[in-house]
Amino acid sequence: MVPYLFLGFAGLLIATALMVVLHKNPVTSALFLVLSFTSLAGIYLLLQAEFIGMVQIIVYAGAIMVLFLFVIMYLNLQHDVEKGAQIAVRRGIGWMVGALMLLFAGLIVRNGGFSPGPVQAVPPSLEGGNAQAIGRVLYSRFLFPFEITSILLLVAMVGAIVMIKGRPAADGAEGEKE
Amino acid sequence: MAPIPWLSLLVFFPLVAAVLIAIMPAGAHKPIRLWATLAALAEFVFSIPLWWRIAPGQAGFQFEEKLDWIPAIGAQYHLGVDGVSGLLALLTTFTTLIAVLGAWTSVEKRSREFFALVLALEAGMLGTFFCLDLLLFYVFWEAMLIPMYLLIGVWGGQRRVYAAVKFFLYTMAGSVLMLVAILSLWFMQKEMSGIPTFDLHAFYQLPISPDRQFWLFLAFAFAFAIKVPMFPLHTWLPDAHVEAPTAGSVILAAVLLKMGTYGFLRFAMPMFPNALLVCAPWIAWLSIIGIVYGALVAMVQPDLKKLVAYSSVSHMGFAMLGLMAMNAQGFAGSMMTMLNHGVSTGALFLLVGVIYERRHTRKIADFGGLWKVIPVYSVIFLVVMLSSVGLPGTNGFIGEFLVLLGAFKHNVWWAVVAATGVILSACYMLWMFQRVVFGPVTHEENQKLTDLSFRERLVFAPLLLLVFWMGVAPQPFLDRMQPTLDRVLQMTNDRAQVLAEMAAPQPAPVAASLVMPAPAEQGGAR
Amino acid sequence: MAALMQNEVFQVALWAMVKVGIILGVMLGVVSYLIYAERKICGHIQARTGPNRVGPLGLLQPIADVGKLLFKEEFTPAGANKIIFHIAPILAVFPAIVTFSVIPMGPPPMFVVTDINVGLLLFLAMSSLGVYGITLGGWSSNNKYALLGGLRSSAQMISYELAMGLSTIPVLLRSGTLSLSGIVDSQGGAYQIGGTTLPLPNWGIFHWYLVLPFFIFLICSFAETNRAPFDLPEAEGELVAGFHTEYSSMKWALFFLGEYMNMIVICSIIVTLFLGGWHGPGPAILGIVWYLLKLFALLFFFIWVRWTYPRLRYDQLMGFGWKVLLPASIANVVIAAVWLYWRANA
Amino acid sequence: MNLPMLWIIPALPLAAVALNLLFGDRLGKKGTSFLACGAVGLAFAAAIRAVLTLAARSPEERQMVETAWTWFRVGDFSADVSFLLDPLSAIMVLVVTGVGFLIHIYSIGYMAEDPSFRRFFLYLNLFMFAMLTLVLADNYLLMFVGWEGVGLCSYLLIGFWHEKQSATDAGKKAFIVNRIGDFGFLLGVMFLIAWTGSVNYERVFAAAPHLFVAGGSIITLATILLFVGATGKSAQIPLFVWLPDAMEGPTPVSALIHAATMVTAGVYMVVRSHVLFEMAPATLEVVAVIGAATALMAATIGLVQNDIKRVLAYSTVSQLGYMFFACGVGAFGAGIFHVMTHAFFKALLFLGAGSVIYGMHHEQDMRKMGGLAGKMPITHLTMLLATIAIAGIPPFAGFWSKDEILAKAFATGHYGIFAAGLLGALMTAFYMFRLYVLTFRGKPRFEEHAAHGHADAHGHDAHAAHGAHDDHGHDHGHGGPVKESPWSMTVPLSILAVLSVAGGWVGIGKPFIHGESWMATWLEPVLGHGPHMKHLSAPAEFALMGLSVAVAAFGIFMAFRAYLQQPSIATAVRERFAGVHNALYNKYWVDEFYGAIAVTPIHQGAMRLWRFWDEKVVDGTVNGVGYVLEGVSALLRLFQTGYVGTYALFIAFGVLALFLHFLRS
Amino acid sequence: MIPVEWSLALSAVLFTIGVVGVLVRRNALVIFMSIELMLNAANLAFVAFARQQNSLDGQIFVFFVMTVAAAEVAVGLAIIVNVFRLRETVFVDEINLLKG
Repeated sequence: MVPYLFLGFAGLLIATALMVVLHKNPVTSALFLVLSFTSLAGIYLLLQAEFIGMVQIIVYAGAIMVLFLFVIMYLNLQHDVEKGAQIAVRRGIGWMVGALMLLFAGLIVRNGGFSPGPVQAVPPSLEGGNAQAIGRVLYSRFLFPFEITSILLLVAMVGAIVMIKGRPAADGAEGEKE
Repeated sequence: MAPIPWLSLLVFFPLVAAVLIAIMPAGAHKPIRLWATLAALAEFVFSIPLWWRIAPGQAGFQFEEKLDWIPAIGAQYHLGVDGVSGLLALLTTFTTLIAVLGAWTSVEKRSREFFALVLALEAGMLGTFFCLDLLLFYVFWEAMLIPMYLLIGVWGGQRRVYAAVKFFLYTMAGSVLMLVAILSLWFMQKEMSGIPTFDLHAFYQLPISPDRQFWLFLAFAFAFAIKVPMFPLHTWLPDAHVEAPTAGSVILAAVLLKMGTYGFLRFAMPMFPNALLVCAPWIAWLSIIGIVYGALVAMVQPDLKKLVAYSSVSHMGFAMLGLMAMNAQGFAGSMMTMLNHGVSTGALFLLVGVIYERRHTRKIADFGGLWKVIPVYSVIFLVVMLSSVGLPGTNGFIGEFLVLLGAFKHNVWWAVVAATGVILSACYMLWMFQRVVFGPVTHEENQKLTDLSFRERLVFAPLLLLVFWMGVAPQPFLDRMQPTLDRVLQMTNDRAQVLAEMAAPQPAPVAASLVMPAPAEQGGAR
Repeated sequence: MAALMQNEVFQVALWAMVKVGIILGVMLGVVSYLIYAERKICGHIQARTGPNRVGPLGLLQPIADVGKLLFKEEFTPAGANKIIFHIAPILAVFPAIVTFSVIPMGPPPMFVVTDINVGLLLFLAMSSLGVYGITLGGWSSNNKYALLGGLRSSAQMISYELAMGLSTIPVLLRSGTLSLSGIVDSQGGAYQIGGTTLPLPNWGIFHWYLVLPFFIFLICSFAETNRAPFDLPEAEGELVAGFHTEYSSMKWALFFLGEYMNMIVICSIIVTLFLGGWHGPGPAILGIVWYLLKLFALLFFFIWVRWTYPRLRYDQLMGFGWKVLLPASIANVVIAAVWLYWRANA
Repeated sequence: MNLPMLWIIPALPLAAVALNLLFGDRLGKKGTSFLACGAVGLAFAAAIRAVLTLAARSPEERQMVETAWTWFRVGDFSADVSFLLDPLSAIMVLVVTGVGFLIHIYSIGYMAEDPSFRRFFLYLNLFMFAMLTLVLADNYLLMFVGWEGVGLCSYLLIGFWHEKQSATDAGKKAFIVNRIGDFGFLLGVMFLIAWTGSVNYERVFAAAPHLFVAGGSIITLATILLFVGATGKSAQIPLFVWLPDAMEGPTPVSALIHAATMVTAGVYMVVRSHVLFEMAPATLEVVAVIGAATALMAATIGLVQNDIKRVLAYSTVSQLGYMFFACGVGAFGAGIFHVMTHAFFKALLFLGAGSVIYGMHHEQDMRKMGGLAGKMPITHLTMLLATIAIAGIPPFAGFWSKDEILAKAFATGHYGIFAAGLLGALMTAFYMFRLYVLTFRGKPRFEEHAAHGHADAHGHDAHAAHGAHDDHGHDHGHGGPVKESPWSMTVPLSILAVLSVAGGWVGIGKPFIHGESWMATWLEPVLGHGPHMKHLSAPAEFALMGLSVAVAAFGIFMAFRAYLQQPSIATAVRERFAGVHNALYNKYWVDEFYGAIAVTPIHQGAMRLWRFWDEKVVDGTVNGVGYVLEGVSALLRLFQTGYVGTYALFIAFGVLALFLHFLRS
Repeated sequence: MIPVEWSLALSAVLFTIGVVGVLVRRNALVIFMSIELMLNAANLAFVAFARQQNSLDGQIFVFFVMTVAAAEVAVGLAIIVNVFRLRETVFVDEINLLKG
């Protein structure tokens, strides 16, 4: 059953992802993206990465995409206008590059051109759940990167706030309005 | 081993002071300059023990400090001091103090940043002199550029940005080559011993084949030659000097230029002795051209600072020539010339700064008859000028004489041509002095010039003291530098011999010629 | 057919289907009577009787309402994004139903639809998806009140989600699992301090370091369900009806359904996390009763609060969420962690 | 026995300099002059004491060395600050301190009204210090300190009235020309160091015979270089040009520095190095020829100059030439003897000239003088004595020394040089008496009161025309009558007059007394006998003396005739030989020649170096690199469209390339 | 167990779609979304390998990637909003502020 589920999720994933790229309306794109993220979460579950799957939904679907939607609504974007020769050329190049890339990647995957290192003999202990196992690793071996990431988030937060607030002296009135 | 990391304190104290000054309130000009002066004074006082504590008889490095810095590549935080770097460090702290004191009234805008940068520069310079690890050296070497770049670029004159960028790019161009050479050395060392290290001691032992040396030497020499600056690479100097604020000029002339010669002495020469043998005549002739050329061009400068800048080219040519002579007198002379040039040219720039501050012009033609208006200034100017000319009894003579003597012993023609620089220096200096100080007062504005203030006299007093001290009794200085210089000479010669033998089974003839030719004509061969 | 019945996978699927069907049916019923209860309680709080015409005590009122809504005209505003306008109400209901799949309503396996080891995360994930329905509904209506309502709700829900998520962490620390069943299990038995047993159930709420999270969670629940005093997305005084201004008929009913379902879900979660889940005196089979009792008590509390407190201003709402609840919950996490660590190693 | 304390001799003037520098502004004129003269007087006393101590020793031990400290020591080379007193330096030190002392006293009067009185004495004392260091040094390097030191003081004193362009020009010229000489000197010293390893006289001289081949190229080169130094300092061809210009300085300075002491430093150095020079006969020939040529040339120029100080200056150059050719023919003792006598009479001449100028209120042109004998009797008398002395009339000082030189030249077979010397003596006698006659005899060619108004009105003209005019801004005595100078000036004149008369008697030698002269005996420990020196027979000596006296007398007669009795002769001669006169009057255009071959080309070349090489070639290359980079970046900039899409495309291409790479490997 | 190649192939497809999205679209927001797609493709590969390798490291990396993505989105959207305020457009071919 798992492979079927995988195939199902994969199909959904690809379809929604394509829609993200193809759809002219950014809001719809965003919604399809949410859907594709959710499908991806499903695949994660199938790959026994429950924690990651849930976090995928919480972070991507619940936070990031809401932010996207928020911005799209804030900017009040409608259908994208995509016409003209330039766009056509660009589209041609884009799809060609995509096709080539897919071809190459496919070849690499087929040739087994990847070597991720030795397989660990003992699967990680899942007693107490996937989340606990990840927690153990995260707070021991990866503690330092973890802390760094938290600082990164703080910085990003401050940066985003500062950028959105604008220059206080230049357009204080505008800041007031928002 | 002293438990107190004295050298690190010396290096980082100014940096801390710089940071503290940088966070003082911006408008507080007076407290800022006072604290900056106190910091520079404290640093100088801290550094004075270098004079006593470097055992004069000891040649090697002292007060070494060693900490792992980047263990993965074997880079260390390794400081040490010997006679040569000790004296130059003293010169640095002294000059910084003088420069800070001299800049009290001349820097009006952004004085906080200015003094902070000067102190940061001091830290960089001291680090460069003290470090014994090539990567660390490179870091300090580059770090030093930034404050200087800003000093020129922010507080400079009309074309300050051009000058600052020129200065920066010129120096960068050389030091990048040096970095490549350092890395190359590192790889060689790793290949040879398996231990990755940037340690200078290790590189001193590293056997390098002569043809390889040649390119490495060129890379190092290029970096240092730009800094010295040697003849065809000198054009950044006049621009940088002319545009820099007085304190910047003083430090630039007094210390930064010494980095080049110091680099030759400490790094390029002992590490690549065989290449040195091949290149020494070329470098020597370039230095000689620099001596004469600098003097000639200085003669026709209409701008006081430019004149002094070109005279620097000439003087530093002497320092390089002394090094290339490869004998005790040449080395000592070169080192003395470095110190003298620091004192005399520093003082000259300060003197130019004094009248620039009052008149806001540096054109020689705008002055004249200053003696009548500001006699004390003129007398000091006279003394400093004479020391720059190399009058016996002042400091300038000892250095020039020893260099010429060393050069003479190596190759008579070097000395003959270089000695014409002595004549020319008198020409340009006296002519300039005549036009500025003598004659009737030709410009109305000059009538109202005020003579040196108490602070300014305080600045010049120690400089004059040094001028005479080093001229009349230079032996204490020589005693401190000579063991180190002898060691470098010895090491260079030994290494040259060993490496040449390694390259070729039969003793190479070049190695023999490095040993100073004794008077070949003893007993009258000619 | 028999072979199919033998298939383990099929069995699991079948059982799940059955459970889902039951839950869906029960939920719809509960929701309609919850609405009835709301109106009734509201009436009594406001010293009136509430619905009392349809059926005895007005008990058939919900059925009548449904009938009315079914036959009302579908209205789609001009310039609305039609697809999204249609999808939005569905999105509002869907997360609540999904969450129900992990709530242990009684002793397993009968009263637990499924027990996954990241159940709590699933709840959080779904509640974060709950934003979409409201936001999109507001946006696609092509109405500025609706849009403002949608934006408000998305900002509000995201803000309060943080505090809510953080306030569950002490619970996790205590139970050591993300599985909701596991959490409930950890609250069974009697309350013990040291060696002595107290005459108290071992519910989360009775542990001192879970008191503050409980209240934070409770407050966040109001915000998450857009109920008073945090009902700014649909504040009728300012935004007509907020995000569902343009909705009518069954689509409107779906929003309504979603809101009340959410309420039930979140109350269930509170019960599960803090109030001992289905644990209570008597045999295990009575668990479902205890669970429902606790749930209804909480629902009553929700309604009670709604009709008691006035609405906050938006800046007060945000300030309270970010400046009070969030720091408080973080502080509590630290305190609880230190306390638990100290106790475990003492 | 107490140590002689040689170092105190130069230290005293130096101390005076320091005190003057520190407290001079509080001392006032009286205090300053007392300090300055006192220091020099004490130095003179100390010198006498030291010399007496030296004289008390037996001739072989007449050498005192005192090392103050080690100046510097590098490798195998070291130089000490140490002093040497031997008979040679004893003469010099006595002359320097003695004449110096007199001139200091003279200056009190002469400079009395100058606003920079204090500075003058400061420089003068500094000069005394440097000169004494030069004389007393016991090695070449310390000598070089004094050598350059006196050059510096000369520079400062020539340019003493620094607001006058010509004065500072002259000072600069003096310093730079001297530097050219120093260049030679320094290289010569280096030769000595490189071969003997030392600068100490004793050690160099002791080692020289072993290390050099007599007459070899090295020793010849070294001595020639040393001699180049001497030509610079002592104003010989080709570096004599600075000395006449040096007359821009105050007259006491001309007397002290440019007549009595400093300019003789070259002679002293050559004599001091006689061991080396004797090993290089070729050099000696050069020295002799240059000396003789200078003597002649300067004398010819001196014939036609009108400025009283210039005449004296050329006479000095000429007399220095005598000293050098004395050395060149090997008569080092005679050279030093002439240094001494010349110091007396030339100092006297300059001081007398100064007195005249002072009395004439800063008029230096002899054509505007005349008939001063009665107005300035003491000056007149002393000047007359000095003029006779320089002309070489026995028994005055100049006769003995000059005659000895000529005799030695003749004796060693340098007949050409002897002839030149004789001709020079003739001209010396002529132009000196021309000076005397024009100044003191005949009718006054000035109007006592109107002259000064005239001088005032045309002060600037004169200034511009002559360039050598003692016009230094202070206006003492303008418009007053011509009168005798104050005692502070006449007393030194008188003392020097006595010396000019009697100073030469110490050198009375062979034909008159038995054995060597006192002078020769005294110098013997230093100079030795000079084994190659042939002595003439007494009759030959007397004949030569007669010849030179006759020549001198003829010159004197001519002068009186042409300038006192029949002035038309002078005019006629001048018109008859206008070309020659012109050449002489313009000093053979040597200055112009140097300007054309050295000064201008160097200056213009330097300008070209700067403007073309430095700014165009070197900086052009540097900036060129910048421009090339700019061009390349302008090309590369096309890739930076600013559109994110383009960048993304590039990245995608990069990824494709990476993929290809993976596929291939 | 799902073969790792399946996941990788899926990841490749997803990534390619992201690339195409970046190259083809001119709406900065959609481009941003496409970037998210690519990040997720990478995440998928990580998780797949983690599963294959019996290791949790891959999942940890995914965790970090998500954090970075969150930070990136916050800042990136802020930038887009600012640019929109300035230029009234979110179309990348109308914005060339980066041109030197």
